[in-house]
Amino acid sequence: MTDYSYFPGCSLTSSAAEYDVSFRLVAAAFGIGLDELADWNCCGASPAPHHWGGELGILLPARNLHIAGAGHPSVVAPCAGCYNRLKYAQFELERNPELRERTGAALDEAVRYQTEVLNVIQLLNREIAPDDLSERVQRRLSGLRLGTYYGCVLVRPPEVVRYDDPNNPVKMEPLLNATGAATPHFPFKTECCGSYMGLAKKEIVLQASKRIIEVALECGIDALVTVCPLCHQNLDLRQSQINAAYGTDYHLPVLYFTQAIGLALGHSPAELGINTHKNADFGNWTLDVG
Amino acid sequence: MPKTEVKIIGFLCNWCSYAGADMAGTARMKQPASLRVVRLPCTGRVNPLLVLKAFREGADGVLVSGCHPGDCHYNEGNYYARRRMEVLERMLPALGIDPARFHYTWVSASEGAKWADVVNEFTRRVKQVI
Amino acid sequence: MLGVFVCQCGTNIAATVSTDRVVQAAKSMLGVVHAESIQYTCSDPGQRAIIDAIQQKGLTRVVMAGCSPRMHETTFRRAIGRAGMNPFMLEMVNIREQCSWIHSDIDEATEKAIDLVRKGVARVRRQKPLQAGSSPVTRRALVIGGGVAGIQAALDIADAGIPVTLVEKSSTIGGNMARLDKTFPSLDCSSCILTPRMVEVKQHENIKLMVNSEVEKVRGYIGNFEIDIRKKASCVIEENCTGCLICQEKCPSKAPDDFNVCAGESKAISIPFSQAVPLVASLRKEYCRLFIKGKCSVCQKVCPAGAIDYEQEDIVVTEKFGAVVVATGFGLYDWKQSYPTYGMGMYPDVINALKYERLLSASGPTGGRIERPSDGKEPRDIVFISCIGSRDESVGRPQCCSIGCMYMAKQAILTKEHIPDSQSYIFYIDVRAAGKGYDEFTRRAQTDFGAIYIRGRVGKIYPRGGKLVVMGTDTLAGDQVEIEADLVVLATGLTPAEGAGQLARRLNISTDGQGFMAEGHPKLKPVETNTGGVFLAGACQGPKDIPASVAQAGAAAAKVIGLLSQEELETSPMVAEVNQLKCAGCFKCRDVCPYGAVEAQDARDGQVAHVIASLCQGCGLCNVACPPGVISLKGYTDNQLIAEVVEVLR
Amino acid sequence: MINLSQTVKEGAAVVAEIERRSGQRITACLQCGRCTSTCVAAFAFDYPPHRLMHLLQIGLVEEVLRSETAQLCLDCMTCSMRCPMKIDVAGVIETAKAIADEAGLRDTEPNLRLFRRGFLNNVCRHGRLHETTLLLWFNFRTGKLTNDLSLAPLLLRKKKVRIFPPRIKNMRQVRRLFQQVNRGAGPPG
Ligand SMILES: Cc1cc2nc3c(=O)[nH]c(=O)nc-3n(C[C@H](O)[C@H](O)[C@H](O)COP(=O)(O)OP(=O)(O)OC[C@H]3O[C@@H](n4cnc5c(N)ncnc54)[C@H](O)[C@@H]3O)c2cc1C
Ligand SMILES: Cc1cc2nc3c(=O)[nH]c(=O)nc-3n(C[C@H](O)[C@H](O)[C@H](O)COP(=O)(O)OP(=O)(O)OC[C@H]3O[C@@H](n4cnc5c(N)ncnc54)[C@H](O)[C@@H]3O)c2cc1C
Ligand code: SF4
Ligand code: SF4
Ligand code: SF4
Ligand code: SF4
Ligand code: SF4
Ligand code: SF4
Ligand code: SF4
Ligand code: SF4
Repeated sequence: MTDYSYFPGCSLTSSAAEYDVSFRLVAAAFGIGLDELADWNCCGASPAPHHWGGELGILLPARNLHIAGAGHPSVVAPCAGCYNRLKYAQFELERNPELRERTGAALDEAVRYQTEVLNVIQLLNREIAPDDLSERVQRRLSGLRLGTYYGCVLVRPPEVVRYDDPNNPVKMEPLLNATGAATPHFPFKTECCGSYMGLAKKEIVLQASKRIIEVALECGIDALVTVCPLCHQNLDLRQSQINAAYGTDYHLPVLYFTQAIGLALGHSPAELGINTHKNADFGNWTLDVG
Repeated sequence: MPKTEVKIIGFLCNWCSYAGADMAGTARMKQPASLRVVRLPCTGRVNPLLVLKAFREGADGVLVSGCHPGDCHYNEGNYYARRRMEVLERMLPALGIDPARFHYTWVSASEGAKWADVVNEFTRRVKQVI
Repeated sequence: MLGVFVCQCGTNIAATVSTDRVVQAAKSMLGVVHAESIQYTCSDPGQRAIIDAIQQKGLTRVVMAGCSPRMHETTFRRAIGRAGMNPFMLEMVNIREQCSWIHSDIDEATEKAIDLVRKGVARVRRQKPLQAGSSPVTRRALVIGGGVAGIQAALDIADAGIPVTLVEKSSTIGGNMARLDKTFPSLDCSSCILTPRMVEVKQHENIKLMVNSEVEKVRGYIGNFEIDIRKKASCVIEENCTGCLICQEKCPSKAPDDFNVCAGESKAISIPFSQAVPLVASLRKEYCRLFIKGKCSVCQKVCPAGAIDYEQEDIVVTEKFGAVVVATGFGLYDWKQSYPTYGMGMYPDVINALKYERLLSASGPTGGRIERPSDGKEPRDIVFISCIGSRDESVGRPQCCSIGCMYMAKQAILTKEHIPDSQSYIFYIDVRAAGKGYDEFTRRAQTDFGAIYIRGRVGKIYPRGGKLVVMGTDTLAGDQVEIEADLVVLATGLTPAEGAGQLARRLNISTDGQGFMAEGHPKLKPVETNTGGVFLAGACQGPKDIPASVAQAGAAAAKVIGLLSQEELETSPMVAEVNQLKCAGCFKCRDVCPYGAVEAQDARDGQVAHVIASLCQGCGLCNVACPPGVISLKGYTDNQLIAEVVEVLR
Repeated sequence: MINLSQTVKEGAAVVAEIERRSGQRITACLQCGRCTSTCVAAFAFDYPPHRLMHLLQIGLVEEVLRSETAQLCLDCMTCSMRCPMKIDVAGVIETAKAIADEAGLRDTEPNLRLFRRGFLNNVCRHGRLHETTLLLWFNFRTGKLTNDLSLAPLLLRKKKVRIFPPRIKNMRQVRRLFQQVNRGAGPPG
């Protein structure tokens, strides 16, 4: 049993609560201990690095890193955005002593920033061998064609996150394949979904996300798999807005990575919070265990 | 009062690095006036004692540069050089010479830009430790 | 009696280095009896000035401060030779490439120039007169690679009466040109102009053609190379085979069709195309059932000429040559790994231009009907994308492919001729068409053949309903654009041929940043290499079209003919020399010498080292290895190097 | 007509500043347009990324600093990943935006600024984001009261929105982080 510090971030405690639930279920199944960081704060998401000079985009996650520094050797941040912010803070603190100084001043002690930051794919790949998962599958996802959608912030900028191939990431695939699901070629793996423009400049999100769904359907994909709550919101929740704007009739399910694995482990869609999604109809594919 | 702040001796092989330095010149890539180049047929001709001699005579830095491993004009001359220079580098502290003042690298005849970078960067480093 | 000449090189040097101050400083250096500054020293009056000074002042050593010795050392050696001096009593000091051109502060640059001159003076004072040696020349040339460049070089040399061996790696000569349909800028049919030349090679009394062969080992030096060539077993007795193709027809084992860029399938025993030279079958063991499973022998049974010999073994022949021409050509950049946004090869209808060339060709796998690979349908909308793996630093390939713009225009023209109601779109960054008649040609693709040129680079390709959506930008319209294409053709960049780096190392020649063979000087020695006696022709030296390849091949041939018309060659006197009286006989020098130039000689008490001057290449490895320091490289003695170091740091 | 001999000179200082801060060479851009080809948001920009790069090349900095592009760019870095000259285009745009902010050029895309400010103020108040109050506040301020309300019933039904804001314990520390940024004059806009 390995223990990790856990940084859920704002989304996983509200709009993406099902991501938190499914992650905890999968972690428990494989004896992965998760200690939620005490008194964590918002990582600043997309607005912080783009406003007031952008430094809050470093300082806010730095506080979380600092808290994590007192806990386990590694901290996991399932939200791709949070992951990116933590990695960014680490990167900047590492190379900028003056920034380190200032951050420390605000925190009343020298900032601890060296805790290893993991995303959820990284953590599960580390703790779960595909063969192992394959053996424990209760509901084989054979026949299900999953489109792995990584988004942009998980792999970019490469020199900061240093994770997977920034143009063609492939790290979700082995575990998904171990569940029996197919992961067909999907050329829009890292195309941006429109990010945080949903409220203020909706047309960007609608057009960007529409294309992702359109191409997924063209590739014969039954459901998209993501690790980012914002992507999920844009692709799932806003699918109805896309349909309204473009006259389309899309109903493509979008799963969190942990939900897909949870399904294979035999959890019901309701247990995993899939019923809270706007699009949860898997067509011909059956969710029955057996 | 001399104008150049530091003096660096460069031992360059004729085929790759000397040609690369020429190419940087042909492309007018500005470099600090710190370097004095000694041309040799091959870095394999660089005797470690010659490097030490340069330090003893007051060189602030010594730069040895030849063809990339595997591209030596004489097949394997730079492999010998590499071994000799690595040993030399390890010995420098014992001789009271900051190893940062010594640099061994490879620049090919086509790498004019890299050459300019090497000179700029090494000069900066030497200035820092001197 | 030392003279120092400081060149101004017009303003190239004089603008940044005060040549007057350098002359002033030189006058006070030990041994200097004459110093002057000259405007253009390499010009006729410049050289005269040096000769006059030598003769009037009785100079015995000369320092020439100017351009790089790599530029004009030979020029000035000759000049002082003409004045009656030993040509090696010259030291060139580089105050241009490595001084005036890289500095802007006059004081700094002048100070450095003076240091360098002082260094040169110290060095040439310790220089001894050297005598260039000579060695006999083998009148026979080797041409490596049988593409159009190698063919041209071989024919030109052979026509001059010099025996040539042409070594080709594959089973036929012709190279990439044999794969082309029609060729820009005149739209000649490629095989119509190439095939007769291939046949000529086969028939030429002075040419020995070796296919399925590669250079394995190279020894020796200019005028006297000794080269091992491995001829790989093809299991076919070349003299017997009549090229009837029965074996290929009957062979049950499929094999990739490299000649057609894998469009269509070939057999384990095959002749790549019907005009192949030699027209002889070759068996590829890695695909043959007999060699994989131990059962078949069909070809042996059906061959009417009894040409099949499964026991055939590789043979290695060793031959002597006086000169070598490298003409190994090019390969195509493999775009699949580095352009994931173009589908990584997942879409069969995204192809490279060479494959398209085969689809256009009447002798190609489709008989000249353009069929897209996925479903064999004739495409209507065809998108060409330029600069794939060229001009792209993000994949480490900054170089321009130099032919893509031209062949895309050609292919657009040919496409229109094949399919009149088709529409070609060409995404370009710049249309590079600098040759004679070239720009007119690309414009004809637009005016007469309706190709639409879109200035911009494509971002992404993805499938939509059996078509390919090409997402790009039209930078002139300033907006994103999208095309639904039936077929996408990529103008992929040129790489050196597979194995070129290895061959270069064997021949001891350099390669450039992209791995192409490096020429001696980009302007003045475009066909020479850094190794005497080895010349370059065609696309092995850099991306090139056919006219340029042929021109370079002719130039390389002229160089070879010039070289091999000499009976004897001068060799560099900068070789190692042993002071045998002090030699301890440890033979550390022999151990390090890459050329086997050190031999043991009997002396009074035991053996001592001796350098065979004709083998020594002057690398100086032995000089450093010798414990008592008694073997030294002439022209680069310890004394000279130490003096340089000491003087420059004064 | 653009008077290039003027713009190039006058824009030089700001362009140099953008180059210095972003660590990118604007001059290296060969105007291939690949950045624009890959950008999911360019259709909503006033200047697509390649044109923005060119505006900088000819010194038209005012246009760049006041551009919608600088505000709307998602910083997704797709363009940076694909640029054949390895230019971090997103970094250039980001830098231009920061300089515009510092210069007080705040008229472009006011809604977006409002959203970002609202988001950060929301975090400053609670330590974590409270989406409900952010949405309500934003819609109130922009006067588009029904924006995204169509999504609300589902979110409520699925218990995905919290009615009451979260609040962390050590708010003092979070405020101090905000103060770090507000050194001196206080946060702009
Ligand atoms: C799609 C496309 C279209 C083109 N269209 C035109 C056109 O219309 N007009 C035009 O002028 N040019 C055109 N070109 C360019 C033309 O193909 C080249 O200029 C020409 O082929 C170069 O000839 P080469 O002899 O230097 O090299 P190659 O044709 O590549 O020949 C090299 C030969 O050397 C052999 N070889 C390689 N390595 C070794 C080795 N180690 N030992 C022995 N042999 C070796 C190879 O097998 C090959 O036979 C086109 C190129 C492409 C890719
Ligand atoms: C502005 C400019 C800049 C250039 N810069 C570069 C550069 O940076 N790099 C580069 O590689 N190239 C450069 N070039 C190109 C370069 O000048 C040419 O490639 C080169 O000079 C061509 O050499 P040539 O011997 O063929 O012709 P030329 O230099 O023109 O020599 C021809 C000679 O023949 C003589 N002649 C003419 N007619 C007769 C006759 N009937 N009988 C006897 N003699 C005759 C002429 O008087 C002349 O001396 C440049 C050209 C120009 C115009
Ligand atoms: S000798 Fe060299 S430096 Fe002098 S004029 Fe000639 S090219 Fe220029
Ligand atoms: S090997 Fe025999 S069967 Fe094959 S082509 Fe030659 S002669 Fe014909
Ligand atoms: S032995 Fe059989 S498989 Fe092999 S080449 Fe001959 S016919 Fe083909
Ligand atoms: S020749 Fe044309 S296609 Fe090829 S790299 Fe140059 S510009 Fe691009
Ligand atoms: S290394 Fe020196 S001492 Fe030893 S054999 Fe060679 S020349 Fe003689
Ligand atoms: S210099 Fe010495 S080591 Fe080099 S080739 Fe000559 S004899 Fe051999
Ligand atoms: S970073 Fe900005 S400009 Fe670049 S692709 Fe993304 S949205 Fe477009
Ligand atoms: S992709 Fe790069 S080079 Fe091309 S236009 Fe954009 S910034 Fe310029």
